[in-house]
Amino acid sequence: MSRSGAGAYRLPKGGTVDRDAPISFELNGKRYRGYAGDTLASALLANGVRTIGRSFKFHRPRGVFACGVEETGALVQLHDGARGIPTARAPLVELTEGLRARSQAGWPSVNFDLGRVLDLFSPLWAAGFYNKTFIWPSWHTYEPVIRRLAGLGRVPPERDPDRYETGNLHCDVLIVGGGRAGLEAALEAGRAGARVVLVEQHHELGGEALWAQQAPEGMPLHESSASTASRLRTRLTAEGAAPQEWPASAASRLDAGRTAEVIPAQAWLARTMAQLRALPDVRILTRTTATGCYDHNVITLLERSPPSGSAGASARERYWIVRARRVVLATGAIEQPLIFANNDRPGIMLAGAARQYLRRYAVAFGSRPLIATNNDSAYLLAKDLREAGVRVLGIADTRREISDEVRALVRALSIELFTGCIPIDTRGPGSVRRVWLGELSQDASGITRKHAVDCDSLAVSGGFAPALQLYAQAGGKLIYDGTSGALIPATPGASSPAARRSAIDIVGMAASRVPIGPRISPVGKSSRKWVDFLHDVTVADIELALRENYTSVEHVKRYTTLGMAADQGKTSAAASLEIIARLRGVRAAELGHTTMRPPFVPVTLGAIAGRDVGERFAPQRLLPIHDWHVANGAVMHDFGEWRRPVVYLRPGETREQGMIREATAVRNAAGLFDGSPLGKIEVHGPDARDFLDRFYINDLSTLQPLRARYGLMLRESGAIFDDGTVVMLDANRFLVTTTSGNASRVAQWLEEWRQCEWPNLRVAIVPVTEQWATVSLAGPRARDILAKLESDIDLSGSAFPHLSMREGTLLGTPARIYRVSFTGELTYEINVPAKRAQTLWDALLAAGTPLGLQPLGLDALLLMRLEKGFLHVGTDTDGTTVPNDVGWGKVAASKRRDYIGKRSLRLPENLRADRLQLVGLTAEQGTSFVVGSHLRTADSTEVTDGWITSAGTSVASRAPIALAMLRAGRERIGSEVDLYDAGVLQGRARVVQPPFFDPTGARMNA
Amino acid sequence: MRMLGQALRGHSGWRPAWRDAQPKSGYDVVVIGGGGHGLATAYYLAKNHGIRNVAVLERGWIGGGNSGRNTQVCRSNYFHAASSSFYDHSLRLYEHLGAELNFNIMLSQRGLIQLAHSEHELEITRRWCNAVRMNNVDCEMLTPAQIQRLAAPIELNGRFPVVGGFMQRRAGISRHDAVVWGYARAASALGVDIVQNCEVTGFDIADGRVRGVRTSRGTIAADKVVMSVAGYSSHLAALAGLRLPITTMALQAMVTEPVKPILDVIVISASVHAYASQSDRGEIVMGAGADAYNSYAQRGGLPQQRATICAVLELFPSFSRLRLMRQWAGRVDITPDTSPLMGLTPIEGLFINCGWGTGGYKAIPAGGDTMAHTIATGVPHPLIAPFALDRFKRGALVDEGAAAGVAH
Amino acid sequence: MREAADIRIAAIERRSVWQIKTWLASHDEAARAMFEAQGLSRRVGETSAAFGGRALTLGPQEWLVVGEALRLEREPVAQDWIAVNVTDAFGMLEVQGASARELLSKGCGLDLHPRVFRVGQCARTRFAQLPIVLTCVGHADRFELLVARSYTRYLRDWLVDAATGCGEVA
Amino acid sequence: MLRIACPYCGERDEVEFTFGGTSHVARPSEEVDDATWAEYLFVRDNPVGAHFERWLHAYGCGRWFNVARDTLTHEILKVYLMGDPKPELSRT
Ligand SMILES: Cc1cc2nc3c(=O)[nH]c(=O)nc-3n(C[C@H](O)[C@H](O)[C@H](O)COP(=O)(O)OP(=O)(O)OC[C@H]3O[C@@H](n4cnc5c(N)ncnc54)[C@H](O)[C@@H]3O)c2cc1C
Ligand SMILES: NC(=O)c1ccc[n+]([C@@H]2O[C@H](COP(=O)([O-])OP(=O)(O)OC[C@H]3O[C@@H](n4cnc5c(N)ncnc54)[C@H](O)[C@@H]3O)[C@@H](O)[C@H]2O)c1
Ligand SMILES: Cc1cc2nc3c(=O)[nH]c(=O)nc-3n(C[C@H](O)[C@H](O)[C@H](O)COP(=O)(O)O)c2cc1C
Ligand SMILES: [Zn+2]
Repeated sequence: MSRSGAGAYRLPKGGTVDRDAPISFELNGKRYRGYAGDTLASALLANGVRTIGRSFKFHRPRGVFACGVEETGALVQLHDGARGIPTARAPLVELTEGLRARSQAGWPSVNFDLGRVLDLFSPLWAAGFYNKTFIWPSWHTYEPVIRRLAGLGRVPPERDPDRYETGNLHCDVLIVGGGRAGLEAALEAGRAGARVVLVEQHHELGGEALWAQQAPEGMPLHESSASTASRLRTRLTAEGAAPQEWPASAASRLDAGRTAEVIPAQAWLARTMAQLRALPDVRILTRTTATGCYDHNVITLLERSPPSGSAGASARERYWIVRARRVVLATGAIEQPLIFANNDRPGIMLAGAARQYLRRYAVAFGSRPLIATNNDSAYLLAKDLREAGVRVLGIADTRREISDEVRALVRALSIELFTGCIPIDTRGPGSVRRVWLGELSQDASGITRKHAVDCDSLAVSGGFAPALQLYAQAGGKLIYDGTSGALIPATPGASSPAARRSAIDIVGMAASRVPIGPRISPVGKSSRKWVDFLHDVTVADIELALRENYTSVEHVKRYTTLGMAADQGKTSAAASLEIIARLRGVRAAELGHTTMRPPFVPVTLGAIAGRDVGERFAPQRLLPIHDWHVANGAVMHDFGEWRRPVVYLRPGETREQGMIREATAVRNAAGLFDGSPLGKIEVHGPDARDFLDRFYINDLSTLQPLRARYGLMLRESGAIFDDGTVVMLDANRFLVTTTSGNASRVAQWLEEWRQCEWPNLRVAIVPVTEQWATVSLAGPRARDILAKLESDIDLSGSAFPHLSMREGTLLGTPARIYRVSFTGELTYEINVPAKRAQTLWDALLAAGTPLGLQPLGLDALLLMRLEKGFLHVGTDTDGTTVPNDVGWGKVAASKRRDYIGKRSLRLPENLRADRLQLVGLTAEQGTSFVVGSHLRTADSTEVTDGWITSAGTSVASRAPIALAMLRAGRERIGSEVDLYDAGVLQGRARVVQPPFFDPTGARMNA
Repeated sequence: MRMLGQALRGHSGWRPAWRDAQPKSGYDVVVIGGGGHGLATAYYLAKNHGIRNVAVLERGWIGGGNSGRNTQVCRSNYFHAASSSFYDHSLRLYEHLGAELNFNIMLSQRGLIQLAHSEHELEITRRWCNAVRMNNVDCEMLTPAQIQRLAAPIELNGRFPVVGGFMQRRAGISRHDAVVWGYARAASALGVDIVQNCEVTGFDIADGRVRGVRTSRGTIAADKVVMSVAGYSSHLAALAGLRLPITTMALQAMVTEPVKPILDVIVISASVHAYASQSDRGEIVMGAGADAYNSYAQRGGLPQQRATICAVLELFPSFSRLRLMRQWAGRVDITPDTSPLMGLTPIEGLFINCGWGTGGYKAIPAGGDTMAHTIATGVPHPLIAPFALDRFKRGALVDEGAAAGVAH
Repeated sequence: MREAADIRIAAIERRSVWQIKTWLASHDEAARAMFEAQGLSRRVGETSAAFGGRALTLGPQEWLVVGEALRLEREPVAQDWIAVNVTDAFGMLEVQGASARELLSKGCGLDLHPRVFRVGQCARTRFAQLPIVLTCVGHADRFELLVARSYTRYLRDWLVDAATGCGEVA
Repeated sequence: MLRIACPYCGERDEVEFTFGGTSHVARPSEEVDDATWAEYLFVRDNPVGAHFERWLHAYGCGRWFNVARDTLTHEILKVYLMGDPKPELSRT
């Protein structure tokens, strides 16, 4: 064994690492060397680093256990600072220059772990421990200490500097798994002309074939299911997923391959890749894991970018959403451990993993290894170790019956074989130093003899569990199979509901069963036999759960947390079923299994969100003259998706001062308000009037051309939905306005009724909110200012009165001008095509500034509408307010014909006299009304009698004013109510009838 | 110290937490549904009313419904007085439940912050907070700076800036499974039969009175039957000839891999549409909306998963590098006003306790207590009178969403 | 993944857009006559030449006509359909280049494979969370995006950002 | 994620659609009693299995249409136009 270069356990030759490209990296501040092509795990193993992390509950030392996503021991915190990654699995971390990793869960350090004392007390920390203890005086007293011990990695403190993306894919066939089975399926489907996407979670294709080479001839490794290729082919063709004919020769290739020519894996891979590349519609994604299988064949993928180190990569990770007509699972199988006392020590590793480290990375996982298995696969490890010059201390096989081929192989290797033997205990300290092997009794329920083997490492193979998580996610039923000791499809093939619904095929190793012998040591302390390594769940925990009647597998899971760690039971589910079944004396197949759910492997949240973070979390809408507002001191706030000016600040002004200045300008001269988000809908057609009349509480049958009617629209429940005006242009054309927030909701509401309820009405609904910019010119000088602009519209009060509308031209462009008012002042609400908004705005300012015109923000606008007591739907009303609550009861009741919501107004609750009603409040100078304060009347027996919905200080009178919803409010006009905020009586208010300003409306009617 | 003794004896002395009973031919009261509500109802029937000849029939395993898959938020800061009174009764029962049941339900009253992202929302939030205060339940407004102190990883200046919020300090989380098991254990000890793998498939009803239930394990007679089957309420009610105003939907939740403590409070945002807390094991538990359509699949879809995660990252951008570990869903029973349906039905002797939708975990103790009272006396407990089935006919909805903008 | 290639994202100005709607059910005889007379396609997702512009069939009763300085008011407006000028309601962006389909597929779930979404096809869809109308207008991977005016800047910024990694952006 | 075949636009992602609840609900006249009106307002079908419901292709053609969908498996059993009668479903 080479003692130089990148690690003492690195073999002098072999593997696919690049020995000419050494890489240095750190674990816990200590420097090590590896090679390009290494993973963090392989490089650490090469350097003989055994203890890498600490276990979750008992803080036991843990090392590399696997060579893939099922890793349970080698979990590290990667990188520092903002680029930190918690709980990285070392076998999946591609080694890069300068990589820094830290052990996790060690507190304060891996080698001296304070949490380790927990292990000494582990009998105390049995499953359900928390439920039985820490009850006095209360859990909260103990919680902070317990919490500190929990968790593995750390969340980086800063914002993530990396970029992520999401993408969409469509294909005829999605193949999950780039092993031999997957590549051959891709070739088949691609040759048939199908659009194919193949994904492989590792950075290299080939799966097991990449490193396993061919099995020695005549040695059947797996009992494979029937002709996967022909099944796949038939299905693809039948469902039209394969548009072209399948070449006749392809029919048997996949199956034939099993026995046909034996060529080296690398050569086979190169040939296959060349063939795949020649196909036009085959897309191959490496470093890409299929993580979720959702309804209707939608599959999610997580793609990792190569760890280039260069900042050029556009995204660290990418989350793909694939819509596939068929899915082929060529996901292989996950090797399972053996269960015996102290089976969790560093130095104990899955045999397949040990073999991968050997063949791919040229790393020996130990120098004096022992092998324990219950199936044929581990013998290949023995062979490879021997060929690499490592002395194998022996192979323990839990089976008694072992095939002649295997026996011949062992003989050829001259390795000692212990048949019918299982490891029963190990000793450290720390990493494994000694293994006791026990000879199993005939029925494997006890041992007849035991002996110790001093070794420095132990490879275990407890069988193979097909990786069918995605199949189960799609609704496929799995059942425990006694022969292979794993979960397999309950109804194999096309007849299963999942296969039918989701069109899933399972091929290759994922579809096969590897027969196994016993895997659980019948002796040894059950509290030291780990089942779920990541969550520290032992056989004793399962025993306890069952004893306490937590017998369903779901209860066992929740009581012990088995299978709930980040690996989601990839190496514990199968064995735990066998253990539960044995303890309960039932067949494991009767137990069912816990639900497998997405994701298959943990997925970075940032990747799932992709670019929909920060400013792109939600779209933003800009006003037609947004830039002008920003350039002119506007304070912009969000109102729904819109960015709108609340006030235009002058230097040194506060928001309040600006608001008062603007409102004063409007009351004295004029203001210019950008109301473009106001909802605008055209309703055309011979039945337009009839149609609209079904939505408003107001009678539209009497509406005259060019007149505007204010109206309220209800939900079918009777609650106020929206308010606005309806204008009749002519018998076939109506214009509807809505509140800004409801513009698209109202349009959609009208469409829903048109399409679903009244399809025979001849109406067309055209939302035009965005077509027209809306600029409100309000104030006593409004007419004078507008008159300065070139127009064909007569602005005189008699020709163009309040609540009417005119179409014409203004500054040479089409304009629709309304006389409606939200401030209580004479107002022209001018609509021009949006691209003309700036021209109009500039012209009005130029004309009006000399007369005192100022831009007007929402703050001042809303204050002035408060003075007028105008209803603001959504502020004064909520989802329970009906017309009578806000003074529209008579109108609503007097309309003869049916309209949406009408019937609900007669439900008893809506007729009660003690409902909340909209009133005004005034108070002494100095009182400040706070929106959201509650009211209590003197004689009240209620918890609350209402609340303030809008409040401010009148510009006109400087007095505090408010609108409120008050129980039986209209009856209480003239009385006083108490105000409460933060649970404290704040003062009193007088109940009044709004408005607070210009009660006759003379100003707006001017 | 029982724990220590048991530890030394290899935990061999622990007894079954509850008896797995064989169903008898008849009971005084049959409770359908072995979720939190059903088990608590049985417990309080036995404990408060001396009615011990009670069976809880569960089609699968107890706690396998929503009670065993929810995000554990317990609070009583409801807008409507009827609601906050009821839920505060529940929270008070929770506060002593661990001791009462001698089972640690891990109630952690770490506080819950409800965020406001605009001035308008802040006003609504204040109205809501004050409504809670008026009802003598704790609740206080917070400034952004206070929020940052309580929840360090929160981003105040995101796309949806945090302009304030309120907090109920007594709100918290507790361990859902423990609540179910604790009630089961205590009820069983008082003589209640807990029958798992027993699905109710029909009712015996004569002259407008319930006489018993038919089950996958035979017919069981009872003059009083209560349905507390959450998402299956419409289905079961139909077997009794009733149509309920309930829609069953898949409500989703998800967890990240466990990390060291980073978030000590529960944070909810209605307009960003997500909430998050950190469990004692370290996972960030995230919840949000339901998939938009009727579903009994007990499985969540993709759009809601993405929406929730985007929302959580909007609130906590530094969680970007955490990883999602598991995503699941429950069948929730949503009423038109998102308030529960509790009490009598038009069929004599048949009671309902459902409509808990997205928020009935916190209600388990009070739901059990008041239903037990209602069943024992035949008169709806005053706290649940507002939640009667006939409120819809009267138009007397108790709609948190409509009034406070946030349901749940 | 494809080699980096040029992507051009540009605003298109001075185009006029008209909305046509009818209340006739598309299977009506009258509707058929109307479609034929005006050159409108009734297949949702198709475009046709009409009113001197390109008519996009968005729904069974709905079209957008895109062209230069269209004046549909001048057309004799039949009884059963109406036309409304919505030129200012939209922003229009053009995405062009070899990576155009790859870029666009980041924003929406449409199948943009050249065999599936061909020249002359259009679709209203959800793109970058927004409702947009996407038209494939040229053989050389040229697409037009119509979006509500207020979202135009958001969409443009979105596209530019999404083009990171798609090659040279113009 | 559901993939719904809009009768006008073809198969699209769930996020393009808005769910509209049970279909074929008749709107009563305003003459009916409170109980009937409340039933119309608040009570909808909620079956385990086939549900006849309406969907809006909000981000597409803007049309409402009907879908028969299995609420347990989410399988879409049938898509049909607004106004079409409730179809017979032949279950396999
Ligand atoms: C993801 C998610 C998050 C949630 N988060 C919260 C939260 O943070 N806070 C909160 O307060 N609430 C939350 N909830 C809601 C809460 O979980 C439920 O309201 C509550 O658990 C309901 O309890 P239950 O006993 O009524 O129903 P369940 O616990 O669902 O119990 C009903 C039982 O009835 C059984 N059953 C059904 N049909 C039959 C039959 N025919 N015969 C026999 N048995 C039958 C079922 O198997 C089930 O076990 C959440 C729910 C979900 C799904
Ligand atoms: N004709 C034959 O003889 C034949 C045919 C098929 C397989 N085999 C043999 O069977 C063995 C197994 O082959 P196989 O291809 O079934 O399995 P494999 O283990 O070789 O390949 C499975 C691949 O799927 C990947 N994978 C698993 N889950 C994934 C996910 N969710 N997302 C992305 N990638 C995922 C794994 O990383 C792995 O590379 C090999 O030895 C192979 O040679 C032989
Ligand atoms: C508060 C909470 C925390 C959870 N934490 C975990 C966890 O750490 N690991 C895990 O696998 N599942 C966790 N789950 C999810 C459960 O495993 C399970 O998915 C959920 O209870 C629904 O049950 P089901 O998936 O068996 O249907 C958690 C669930 C809840 C409610
Ligand atoms: Zn459509």
